[in-house]
Amino acid sequence: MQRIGVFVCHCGSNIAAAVDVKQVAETLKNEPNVVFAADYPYMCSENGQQLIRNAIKENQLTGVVVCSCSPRMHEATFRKTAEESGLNPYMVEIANIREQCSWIHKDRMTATAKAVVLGRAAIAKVRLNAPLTAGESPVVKRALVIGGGIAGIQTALDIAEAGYPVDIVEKKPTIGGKMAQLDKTFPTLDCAACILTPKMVEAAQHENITLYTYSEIEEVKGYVGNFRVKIRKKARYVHEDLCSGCGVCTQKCPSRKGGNEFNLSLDKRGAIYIPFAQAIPNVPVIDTEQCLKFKTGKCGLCQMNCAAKAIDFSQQDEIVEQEYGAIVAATGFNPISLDKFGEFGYQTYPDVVTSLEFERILNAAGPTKGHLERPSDGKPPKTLVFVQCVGSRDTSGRGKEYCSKICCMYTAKHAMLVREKYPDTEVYVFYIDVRTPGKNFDEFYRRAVEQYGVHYIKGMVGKVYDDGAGHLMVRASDLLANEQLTISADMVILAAATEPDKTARSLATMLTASMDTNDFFTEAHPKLRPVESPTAGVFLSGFCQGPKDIPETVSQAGAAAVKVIGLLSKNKLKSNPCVARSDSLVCSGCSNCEKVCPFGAITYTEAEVNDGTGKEIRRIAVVNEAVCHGCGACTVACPSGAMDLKGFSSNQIFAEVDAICR
Amino acid sequence: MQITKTIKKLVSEGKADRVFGWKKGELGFDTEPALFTEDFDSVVYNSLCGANLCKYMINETKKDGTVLLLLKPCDSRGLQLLTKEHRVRREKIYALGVPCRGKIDVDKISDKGIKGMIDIQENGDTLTVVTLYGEQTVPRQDVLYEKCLSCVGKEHVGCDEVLSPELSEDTTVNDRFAGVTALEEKNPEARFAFWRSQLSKCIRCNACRNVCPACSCVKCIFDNPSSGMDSKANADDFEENLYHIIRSFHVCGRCTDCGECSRVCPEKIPLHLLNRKYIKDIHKLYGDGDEAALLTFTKDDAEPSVVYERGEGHA
Amino acid sequence: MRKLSSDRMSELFERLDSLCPLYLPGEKDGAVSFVRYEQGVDYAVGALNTVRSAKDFFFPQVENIAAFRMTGKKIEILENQNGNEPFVVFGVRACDAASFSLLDQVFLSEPVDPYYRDRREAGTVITVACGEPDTSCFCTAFGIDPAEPKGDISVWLTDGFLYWQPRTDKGENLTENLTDILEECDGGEIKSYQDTIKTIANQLPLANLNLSYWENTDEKEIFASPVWDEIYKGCLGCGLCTFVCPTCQCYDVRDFDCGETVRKFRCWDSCMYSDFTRMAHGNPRKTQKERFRQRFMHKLKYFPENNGGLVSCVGCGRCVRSCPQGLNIVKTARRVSDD
Amino acid sequence: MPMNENGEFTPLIVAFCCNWCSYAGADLAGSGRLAYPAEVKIIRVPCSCRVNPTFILRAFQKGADGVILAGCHPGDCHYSTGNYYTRRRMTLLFSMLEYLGIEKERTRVEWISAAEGAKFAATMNDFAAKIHELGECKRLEDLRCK
Amino acid sequence: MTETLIPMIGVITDIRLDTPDVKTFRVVGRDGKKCFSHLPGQCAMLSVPGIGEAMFSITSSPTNKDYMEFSIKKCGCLTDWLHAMEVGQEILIRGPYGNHFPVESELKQKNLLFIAGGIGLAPLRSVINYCRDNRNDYGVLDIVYGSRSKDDLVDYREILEEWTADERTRVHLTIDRPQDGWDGHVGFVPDFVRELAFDTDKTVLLCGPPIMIKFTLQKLLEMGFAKTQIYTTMELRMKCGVGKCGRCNIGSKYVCKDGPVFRFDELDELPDEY
Repeated sequence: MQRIGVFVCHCGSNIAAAVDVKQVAETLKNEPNVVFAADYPYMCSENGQQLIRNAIKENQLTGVVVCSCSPRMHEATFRKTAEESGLNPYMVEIANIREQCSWIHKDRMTATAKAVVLGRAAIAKVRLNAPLTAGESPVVKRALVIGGGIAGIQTALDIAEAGYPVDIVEKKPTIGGKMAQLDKTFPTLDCAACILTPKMVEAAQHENITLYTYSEIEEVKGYVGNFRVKIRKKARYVHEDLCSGCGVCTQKCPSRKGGNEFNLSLDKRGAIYIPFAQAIPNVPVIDTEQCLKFKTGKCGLCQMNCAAKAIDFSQQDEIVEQEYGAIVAATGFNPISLDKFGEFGYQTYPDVVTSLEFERILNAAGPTKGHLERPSDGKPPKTLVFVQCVGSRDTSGRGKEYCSKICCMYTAKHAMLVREKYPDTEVYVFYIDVRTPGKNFDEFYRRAVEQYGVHYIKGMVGKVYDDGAGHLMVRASDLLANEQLTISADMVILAAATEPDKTARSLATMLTASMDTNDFFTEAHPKLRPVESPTAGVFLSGFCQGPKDIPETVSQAGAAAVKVIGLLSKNKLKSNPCVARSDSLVCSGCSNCEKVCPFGAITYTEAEVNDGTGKEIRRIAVVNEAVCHGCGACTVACPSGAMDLKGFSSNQIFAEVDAICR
Repeated sequence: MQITKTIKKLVSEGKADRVFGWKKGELGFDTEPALFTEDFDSVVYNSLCGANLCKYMINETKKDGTVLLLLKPCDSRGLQLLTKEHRVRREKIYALGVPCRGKIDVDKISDKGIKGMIDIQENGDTLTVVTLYGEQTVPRQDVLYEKCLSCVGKEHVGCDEVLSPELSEDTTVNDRFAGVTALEEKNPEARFAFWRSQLSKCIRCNACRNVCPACSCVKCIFDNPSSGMDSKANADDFEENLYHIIRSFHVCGRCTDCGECSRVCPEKIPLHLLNRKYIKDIHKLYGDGDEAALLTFTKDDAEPSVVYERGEGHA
Repeated sequence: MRKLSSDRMSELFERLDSLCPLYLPGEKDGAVSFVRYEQGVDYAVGALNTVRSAKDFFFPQVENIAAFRMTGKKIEILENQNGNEPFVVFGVRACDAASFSLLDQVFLSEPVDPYYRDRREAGTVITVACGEPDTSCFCTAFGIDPAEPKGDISVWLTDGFLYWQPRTDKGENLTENLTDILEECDGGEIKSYQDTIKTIANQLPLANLNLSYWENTDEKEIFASPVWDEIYKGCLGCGLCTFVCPTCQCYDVRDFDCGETVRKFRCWDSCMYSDFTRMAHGNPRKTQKERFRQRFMHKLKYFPENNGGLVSCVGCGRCVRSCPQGLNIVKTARRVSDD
Repeated sequence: MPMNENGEFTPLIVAFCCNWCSYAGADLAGSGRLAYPAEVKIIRVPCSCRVNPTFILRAFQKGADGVILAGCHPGDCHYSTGNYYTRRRMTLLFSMLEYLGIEKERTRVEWISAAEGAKFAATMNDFAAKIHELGECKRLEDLRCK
Repeated sequence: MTETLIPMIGVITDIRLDTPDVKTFRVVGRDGKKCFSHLPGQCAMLSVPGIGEAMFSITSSPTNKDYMEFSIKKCGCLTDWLHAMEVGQEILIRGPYGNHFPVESELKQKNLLFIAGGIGLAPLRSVINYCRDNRNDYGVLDIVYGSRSKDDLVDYREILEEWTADERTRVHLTIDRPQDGWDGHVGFVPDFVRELAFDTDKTVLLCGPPIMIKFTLQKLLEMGFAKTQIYTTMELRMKCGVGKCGRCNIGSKYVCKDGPVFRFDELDELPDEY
């Protein structure tokens, strides 16, 4: 049986003007279990709090009800007050008689009567309150960044700089990601490699950063502060620690059939290769699909020529287990496959390329050494047609409904670069809208139009075809002129829509992080918590959360790093004690609660229970209190009522309802 | 009998060591669920085997060994649900689907004024009812259970083996949702009167709950004094409403529409009309995917105001 | 004995209802139950038995016992006004009428249950002989004669006439008020009607239920019978059989918080329910087997032991008809005794 | 029927408000002194998805005349997905209540953000007006509580 | 006897903390008098509206004409509530229920051996004090009482100050495990009973947790006691208290009416379902 104290605040005249506070205190004093009731001008003042503290001690109160302003205002204050007198802070309930009573009801009788009812509801609730203690769990002071593109690198660097060890896991043989494949960056036109490679080197050399390249996440267990991750280091067949990066092996390799991924297969590479000159680590990898040694058992030229004895055909995948306090997803993006967009002839005509391919064509380290040559015959193109929104903003179901965000700007960049280097070309850009909301973006676009004379045509390309004489013809509509156009083009460059990397989906499952229908990671709150996933301890960096350009990616990467640093700086995590709790005697183990939990806080275990009819092994739900946020979705999904929410238990809410409806 | 042969074969092959099926009852026309460890010749399967056996598996699979379970098409969906919700150990069951051409509701025969019934013989589409006063014939279709007349389908799901599926017959004559639609078309006062009249007959015997394959909770909230919801008796009309509203809500998205609730009700309350209302709404609002409707969502689901905006007497 | 032409039955009902509230079997939404008589309510003459038994009149499913108000440390008892206004039930069958004497054994033995007693005193029972006992009937196994039902007044409904025989003072008193419409007769007319009933009753498949094993075997021995391990298997653990049974009388006493007051009420309970005997630290009847056994041991063994051999069953056949899984007392009694 | 001193029907309305949006919206209505009837009594829940249909039925049992749930706008849930479940649960439940003949205007779900103090007050005013129109709730009451 | 199911109001006039989880409550009617008279071993139903109702042994002796006492262990909703009560609180009480120890017949002039474990002393205390108050009607009283620890011995003060004062009463205390400040016997009750090697001329009254009863009975039988010499009292899910609600039966016997006091030979005839 509780001993409850009721404290009615005047809030100066804020409450007292509309509510007869003395009467409220007196009426509530007659409620069962109430042993003390008082009113005071400012309950939140030091004197008011002292009044509460004294009353708790003198009356051995086990529960406190404060009738005052909104709990959103002073619940924390009064909980602390109670704690100072040795009462569990969760034995305090607030009756909101200011915002929800005195401020909105003018009639004194009405407001007083309502204040009494609200007080009664709070008393009814506190009668069923139980002391709650916030759980604590230690924090492993190490972070994992999944993805080694600019987002991952930046996040890792920022975390490492703050003094915490951080591991980057990259599935490709090198870090660098998409940005490494870019030629110039908009709107400044500085060289991507020039600004990225120093960061790559920095990441590689940082004492707090460990790189796991050519590696994938195998398994994620645990929860915020205590993730246990298995990383699969795929066999490179080259020992990283022995390899000097001389590159002799790559030259000696007789196989030359492998498409060079870095150049999007616009040229070929050996079976043993370093993705690109500035790759980090600068260690080759063997493509077993192409390698003669693997295919036929004969060859081994590379091994013979390796002075460092780094090549090992018998190397196996290796599983590394590591514990982390926080995980950052930075899995990036890819252009979509254009299989469904036959009208652009991408599959048919070699001179129809994607923007990313074009990026490589323009790049000095690319397949054409930076000379603008068309893939079919290596001749310099004279007429170039850029098509925007290929698959973006597409509601037909073939592409993506969202805007890929970066295409308008890189197309302007490409057009501008072409026109600057090759003034004798004609460049057309077909667009639905040109979107330039960014610093110096619209200026950049206008330069393309005004200074470089790029022909921007509002309209969509209907078909790219061969006129029979070996000329690519582009049929399009000009919506502004309201006419059909046919342009004979030497090259067509398609701004393919972007999509999250395919591996993100399985990763999200492992992380129990939610994804939207486009497979972008969902943020914990779209406005207020954009770099956190709803799963505690999992953070989002870069394109995997939504389309972003480089500066946005870098700023989000930094933001994610700050969140990680904030988490890792704690020695222990205090969890919200108002979390779900499963009654093992009642739980049927049906898994319904697990299915609605947005945080993956519920797992199942086979446990021995005895509900009075004998011992039995049952499958029962277990709530991980460190992961549960206390939303209560599970409590309604549970038909047996085994799942309840501490601090907002069903019986407490019933009691409130009963008190209000009395 | 084909079933007996199959059972004996499966048991001899070690697929199962006991059988859950039906056996003949005390009268010529009743059957009862039973466990057989031997004497498989006394396993009975005929048109009088209306009971759904899948829920017995909750207790049965706690024991050692494998049970051979006879399942009608509608029962197989119940077993699927129990499996999905981890309420049975599926690996301890050999699920043998048996054909179904609808089951006979003995009460419907009585309702025809036939008294002193002592046996029922089935000849194709005609039943011969043997009574103290002589024999009478009844068209089989006339006396099928309500649940069989609006059957979801005769396809077994998730069985290890289905015996002679070609012997199953579609018995559906009514649109499954016709009863729901008819009620929806009434005005709220008429609906209220209908349900108040029906539900006030309830004696809270809990047969509907205890037979329901979706009501498989270890402890029902209505029986749990600490749930704050326990209500054992029909102490008030409200309790009836509460019990049936909440029970239907708890099986919402999980109900397999096997019709057992209505079959077992001694007061003949059409409880399936509650469950089917949810099923109909789910189909209409969320499509008829197999995932439980309350355990998932889409971002553009209908707002609760669709109910509010619906006109009176909507269909 | 008196009689009345069948076409004047509604007149009789009108008269009875004008004397005090009359209840009789009527159909409601496809199920027959005792309903309050009013104009437009048809007597379900063809229905053999109501879904629920007539015990509800004396031992209702729920009844308020008292209410309490708590203020501070004080408790106030608000006595419950349990109405014991006179009422008449028409159409009770011989089996249900016999069940009352079994219930009397429980509720009218010391200490007397005042709620039951009051209702018993207030109610006048008019029984109706069963013209056509049906397959599920086996009242004759308990010495009950469906052709000669007990009660305050017995009624026979033959072709064309209603025959009326008061049996108790209460019955006589009621008949006094009806002499103007009930004409005197000698009762010889019903003899052949009764003979037909007896002939049918003797042919019924369950009527030959033999309980000698139960009478002559020690309770521990029956209790330990291995048959129990098998026959409960189909039992759902619902309370259907207990709630429709005219002789089941287990109850629970509970509180309901109405806000201002707390109401204490009594409601039916079922020994088939898993929580019937649950205590804080365990349950002596752990599985459905024990609960199932308890129900039949009680009816067929414990009750007779405590009540001079009276079996707590009247053969109404409700459990035979309504058990969803086809279990019932006849089946159990026979299988345990290997009959 | 509960009446005020003027003989007007004073209904009882229970409002379940999620802590993060609607309860804050109610606070904002308060600071803006936007009046709504005192018969609306708010119960704070962490998320609208905490509201069990049994709470709603309990309120009606104990004599409430209307029950309203208020939560974050879909997509804005503090717990990201809670109100999506609320939406499905309540849509189906309300449809069932209507099917049982309970006046559908007695139950409502509204999405009210922390910034929508005015919407909170307007919603409560509108809901209360509707309940005034409907009068006392007879169909889901428990006679023992009257 | 109060009317079936309708309780009367009792007032708590004294609360004594016996052990960390056992309190003894003194109850009188509103008029300050004892609510009803009873016999040793009988029970009463105590309840609090909205909280619950349960059967408790009346621990005070019928010879006490002023009030009744109940020693109650905290173990659930109702008992939690009762433990939080203060003096002056009203509760509901009805009774007395059940049979009683045959103090006026079989037990008369006998040497009695009381064996209790933990809260099991509560029902026996009524008999012990009854015998002490009618001292000439009974022979030697041996009381074997054991508990988990010294602090868990109910009525410890009364035992020390009053019971031991009588020379024809011998108290044998034991606790389960050694403890500072305890120089008495250490060990479990069944073994202690065996060690004490009582003559079999005594009539035994045995009460305690089921496991203790089981083993003590075994030892007693080994020592040569007959089942007809041993009484116990049972507690079993009682609700109505008058043998009508149907849940407390063991075979054909109702614990609330035909019990709670049983002789072991009587229990032997009943099905083993308790």
